[in-house]
Amino acid sequence: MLIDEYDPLKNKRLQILDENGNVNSELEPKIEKKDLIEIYKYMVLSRIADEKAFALQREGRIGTYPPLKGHEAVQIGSAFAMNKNDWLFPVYRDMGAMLVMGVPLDLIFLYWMGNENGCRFPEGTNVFPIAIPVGSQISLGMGFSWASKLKKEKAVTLISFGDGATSAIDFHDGLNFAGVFKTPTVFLCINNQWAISVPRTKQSASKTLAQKAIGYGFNGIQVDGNDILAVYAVTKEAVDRANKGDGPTLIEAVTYRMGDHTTADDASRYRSEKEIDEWRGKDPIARFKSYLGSKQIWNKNFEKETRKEAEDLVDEAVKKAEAEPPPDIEDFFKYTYAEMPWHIKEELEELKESLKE
Amino acid sequence: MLIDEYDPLKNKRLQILDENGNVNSELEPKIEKKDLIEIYKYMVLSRIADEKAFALQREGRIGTYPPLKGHEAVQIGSAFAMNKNDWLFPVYRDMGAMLVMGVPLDLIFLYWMGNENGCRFPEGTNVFPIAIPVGSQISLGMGFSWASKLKKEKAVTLISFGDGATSAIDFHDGLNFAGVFKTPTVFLCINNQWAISVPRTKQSASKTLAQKAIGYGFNGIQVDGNDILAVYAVTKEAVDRANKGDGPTLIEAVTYRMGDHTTADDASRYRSEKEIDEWRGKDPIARFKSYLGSKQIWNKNFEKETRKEAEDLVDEAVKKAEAEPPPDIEDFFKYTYAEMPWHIKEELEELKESLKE
Amino acid sequence: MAVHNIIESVNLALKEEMKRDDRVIVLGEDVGVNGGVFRATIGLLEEFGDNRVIDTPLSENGIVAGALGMAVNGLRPVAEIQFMGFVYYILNHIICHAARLRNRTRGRITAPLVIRVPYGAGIRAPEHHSESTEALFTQIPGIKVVVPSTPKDTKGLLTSAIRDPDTVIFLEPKRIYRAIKEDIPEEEYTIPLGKARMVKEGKDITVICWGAMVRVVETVSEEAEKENIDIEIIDLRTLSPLDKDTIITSVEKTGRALVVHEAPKTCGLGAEIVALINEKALLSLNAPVLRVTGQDIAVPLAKGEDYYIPSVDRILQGLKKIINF
Amino acid sequence: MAVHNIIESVNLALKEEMKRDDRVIVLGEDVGVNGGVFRATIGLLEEFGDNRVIDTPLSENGIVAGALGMAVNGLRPVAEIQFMGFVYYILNHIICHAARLRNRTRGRITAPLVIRVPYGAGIRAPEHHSESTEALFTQIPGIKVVVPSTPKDTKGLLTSAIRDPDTVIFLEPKRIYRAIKEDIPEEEYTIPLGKARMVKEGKDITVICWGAMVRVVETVSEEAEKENIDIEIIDLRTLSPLDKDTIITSVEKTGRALVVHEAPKTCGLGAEIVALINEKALLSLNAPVLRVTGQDIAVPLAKGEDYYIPSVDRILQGLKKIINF
Ligand SMILES: Cc1ncc(C[n+]2csc(CCOP(=O)(O)OP(=O)(O)O)c2C)c(N)n1
Ligand SMILES: Cc1ncc(C[n+]2csc(CCOP(=O)(O)OP(=O)(O)O)c2C)c(N)n1
Ligand SMILES: [Mg+2]
Ligand SMILES: [Mg+2]
Repeated sequence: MLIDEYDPLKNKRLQILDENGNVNSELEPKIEKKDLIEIYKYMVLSRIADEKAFALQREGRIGTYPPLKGHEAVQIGSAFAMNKNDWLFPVYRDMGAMLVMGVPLDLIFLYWMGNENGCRFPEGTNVFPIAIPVGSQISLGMGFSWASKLKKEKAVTLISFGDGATSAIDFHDGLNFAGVFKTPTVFLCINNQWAISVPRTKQSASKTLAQKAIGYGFNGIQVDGNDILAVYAVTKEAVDRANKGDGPTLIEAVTYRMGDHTTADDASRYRSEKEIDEWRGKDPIARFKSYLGSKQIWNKNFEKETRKEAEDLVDEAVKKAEAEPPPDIEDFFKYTYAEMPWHIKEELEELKESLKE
Repeated sequence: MLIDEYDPLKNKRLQILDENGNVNSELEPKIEKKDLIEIYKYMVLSRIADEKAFALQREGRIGTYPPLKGHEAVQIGSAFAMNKNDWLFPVYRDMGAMLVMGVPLDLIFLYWMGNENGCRFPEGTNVFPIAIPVGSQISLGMGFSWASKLKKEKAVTLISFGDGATSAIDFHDGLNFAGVFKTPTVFLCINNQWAISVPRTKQSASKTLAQKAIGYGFNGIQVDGNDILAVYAVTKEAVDRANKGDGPTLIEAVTYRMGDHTTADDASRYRSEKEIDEWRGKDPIARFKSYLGSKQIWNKNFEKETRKEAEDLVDEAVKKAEAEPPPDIEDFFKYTYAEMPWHIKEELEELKESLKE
Repeated sequence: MAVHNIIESVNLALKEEMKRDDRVIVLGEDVGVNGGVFRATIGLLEEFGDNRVIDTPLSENGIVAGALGMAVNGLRPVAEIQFMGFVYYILNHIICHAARLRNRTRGRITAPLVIRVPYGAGIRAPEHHSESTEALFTQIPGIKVVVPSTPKDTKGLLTSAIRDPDTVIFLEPKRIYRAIKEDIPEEEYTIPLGKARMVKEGKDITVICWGAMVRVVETVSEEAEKENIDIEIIDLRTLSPLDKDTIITSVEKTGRALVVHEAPKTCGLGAEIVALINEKALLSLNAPVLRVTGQDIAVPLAKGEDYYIPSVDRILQGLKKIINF
Repeated sequence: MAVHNIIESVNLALKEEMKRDDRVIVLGEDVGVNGGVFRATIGLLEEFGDNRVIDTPLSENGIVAGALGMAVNGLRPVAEIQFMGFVYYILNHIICHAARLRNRTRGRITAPLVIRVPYGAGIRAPEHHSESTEALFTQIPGIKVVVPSTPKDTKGLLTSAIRDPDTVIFLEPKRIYRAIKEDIPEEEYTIPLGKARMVKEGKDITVICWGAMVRVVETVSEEAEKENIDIEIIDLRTLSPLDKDTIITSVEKTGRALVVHEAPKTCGLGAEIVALINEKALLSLNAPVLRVTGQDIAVPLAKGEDYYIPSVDRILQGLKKIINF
């Protein structure tokens, strides 16, 4: 069992596919070819959609947006390891994972364009809406998974969050309650080294974030977050354990935020080009690509087709999102309560009246 | 160094004076005879004052009161290990520690009688007022000690709290910030097995509470909280480390709440007589008494005198507290702001008018 | 029918709803083995087991986040916060999520959740055990705030709260938990949220109050009668959303109004009620609408508590100011 | 004199106070190396070092608890909370401790602490970045709440806040951080807390507002003038405690009043202002005091924001309702 063996206190970090494309074949997860292809497609789609979102923001076509570049392995790898009934409580930067879980890309764009309709995922999509207050999804997701257990449903909740979020009060509550009630939860900490301008080392004096699990009575494991095989394998194991009733796991995926914190940020104010360059060499997509190459799956043509397909999907999604009419004014009012109370009705009327004039 | 050696993950718990009065002479702290006597006096005083408070509550002479019985070693031992400039951020049950730190007993009674004047400690008393929201003193005390560091003052802050408080959000913030900023703080968790009716095991799945420190990047140590020599030795070491700039320590003192949670509680609803009996055999005062016996300090006469002295102090304090006139009405109003704003003045006038009629 | 007090009515409502609907879960500090520090949940653990009556770790933020996650996942949690003074820990999840999930997801995800909180002064408790900070909640769009004042209302309102599709903060006037006994129906019943109770009709002045203040105002009414002042008493029952119609109709009739609450005056719910009356019924007013409330200070400890809680004398004084305006 | 906008004025006040008093410490998320997400603290780290300008872990509860502990220990911390939507995390320490330490210890321990929070909508930000929940704070006895609306006021009010012996919540109208430039004195100066600013005298109606709404009301005033309505504009500056005298004197003169704020209407500060006017100046009123405010809904995302923020049209509509009453 990876999770028992890779003790963060012993400085162990799980890696299966290294920076140079070497595979630890003992640990190599068995993934069917069609899934390997799917995974790669999602990685490429995520990156292209991400670049598009960034570009759209610069053109004033969407609002503030948090780029995911660098997170492709951790997002796609973890989401792929989940089962049909499982739920994702994502962090705002999680577009890739959300896509794998079935959130339509046009809705994601719509949301970042500032339209609440982008947050009404289709029925059957097991994804919680993005929670902006950092870390607040951790305790909420814990409660959600607790309910699965109480209802005796076989469903795991995967909650993702950043290194900064480990300082949040909801991290403490989420993990403490999960430990006590042995909830079927996977806590996925995406340690991308930065919380806006605050480096990981100033977020906590803990040597690893994985070891924080020790204070809550369950296992933590550190994994190379740019190695999609490792992320996939460890998430799968954590999901299986949760499903078997063995309780929660904390996974710390060590990765890097290649872009600015959001489109409103300028990371050059607080970190060096050198650091970014170093991480460029660990690119998760390039690494997986070389793995697919060694499996005779990847070739130039495959790449071209994959990119083309992704670009088309992205263009289509942008078109769809931009074609969406502005929300109906009543929509801002009518979902506050199940039934609209008198005072909100009055306020809506007052607004309508003012717009008439 | 005790704190490095007694690794809670290795199931180590520091004990120097065992249940049968045997001393581990290698670890025995050097305490002067006059201090040994002082310590014993405070232990006895605490217990007698505690019994008195309980009795007064039953007679309706004070309000809800949280008995400290069983906590004498951890309270007196830790407070005795502190230096003149150090500050205590106490938990509500900390009467013993507060007495050692110089809070007059009559003020403590006055406070529990429901008079805010009992919370105005004399100038120079390095004790923060009792914080009722469980755990909130932890992050506050962290901030206080952080300031000591920023001001380059040699002063340590000792913060005490219960096992239940480790679940509080302020525990997380207090310890995380302390780790990051290497504040001169001693976190003293008084694990008395219960948080009202919730047993320690349901508070956290963590095997020990001491090991929670690992997630914050500093040391935690478990100590027998009924062994005053161990509590004293480990607190002293933690205080010294903090003073030297080595940062915070988490001490988990394992003890037992012998009485009800408060005078409003009935512990027989949720715990067994058998459990209480077991702990009766580990009584911290009896144990220290036998130690003093072995040192030729304790004898029957000494006991009689000590008790008499304590009883007199308690009687005097009760008299003084009960002789205190009721607070001036204006006192409830005038400390809200540095200067009383118009609306509070109006409200005070309105009240006075209504009392005239 | 059987005679019960308020705390027993809480217990009865919980028991009935748990029997009726196995999605209903009770959680909080000491709610299980101990039956709650006020015994509101006594007997529930024995009857429903520890999968439905859950003692939690000591964190109000965790309790409410956990309950909210459960609600999102199809359960109907009823969380207990031990005292109003510890309710500030839950504001983040209430404001940021419970109150907004329905809107955020345009109706897809909802938060049918009840949070029970004993509130108010008058029992000589330690600091932070006596607060009435309901206006922190009444200003949050998307949640409801309910306060019963009698055993019968308690059972009916709590039942409605548990069945309500929105998050409900259910504030219990702990000072009168055991002070009033009343015959209440054995069978289940609901009392609609959003509707005030006309406690007593009268013609001279409308007094609007809730919770433990209702009884005090009833005493005031008796006193006032001696001086030929005929009070109409409205017990709001639901503080958010307000029952505008009952308030305005009454004030239009009496032409005078007084609000009585335990919370500090400034920005308390009383202010909203005065503003509402001013907006909807200014021309009916013969005098300013006044407020007799707790003062803008920390609730004093035991020795000062009685200065803080609106007393019969202070309320009478307020009444007379209005009448003699 | 030099021309500065509001965000620069914040920076200037911090810099001056840090120079003047080495007990003044700045802390918060990203306030150091990054100079704050709005650049309010830019240059401070370089000038004062990392013992006085401190990047903290990501926890608002921790930041405020830490700052409060520092204040108790003799420092003068100025904490930054990045957005008003993350301010609910700090309520517990503000309500339970900052607001009460002086009273709890009968004057022995105090909490001279400033918490800066950018607030309000209008910059097309994500959810939780646009809130105006000042009434959560104005209802807490023991703290002060201050909102500037011009660069000059910003510097003077922030300086006063830092020197104030009580805890001050300093809310910054981020929508106009860079919208107004003004000549402001190079030297230090203070503007007293608790005193409103008379923006414009007028005879027909008093409009009470603060923060980013002041500019909108100024535009309304110009529009209204065209229809011969002469508005008196009061910028509150301090929301708690209120400047009763300025408000009441003005309403006694004009006989009409309107409150404009961005927060939701119900239980917003507007309610308290209406209640105050009703209590102190009822007989002067020729019409109800109305409120034009954000609605009782979550602040919409970018596409709906403009429906939420009181617009010139909505304010004019409110004005006319009062004038034509
Ligand atoms: C409670 C809260 N405080 C502050 C913010 C502003 N903020 C947004 S993201 C962020 C940093 C988060 O860092 P991390 O958790 O590491 O996630 P990352 O952005 O690196 O993916 C901050 C401070 C927020 N959204 N919520
Ligand atoms: C935030 C908060 N929640 C609930 C309470 C009610 N309460 C008072 S003491 C207590 C249990 C505390 O247990 P622990 O921390 O172990 O300390 P002990 O009483 O055992 O000394 C509870 C739940 C409180 N005071 N504060
Ligand atoms: Mg990060
Ligand atoms: Mg305990």
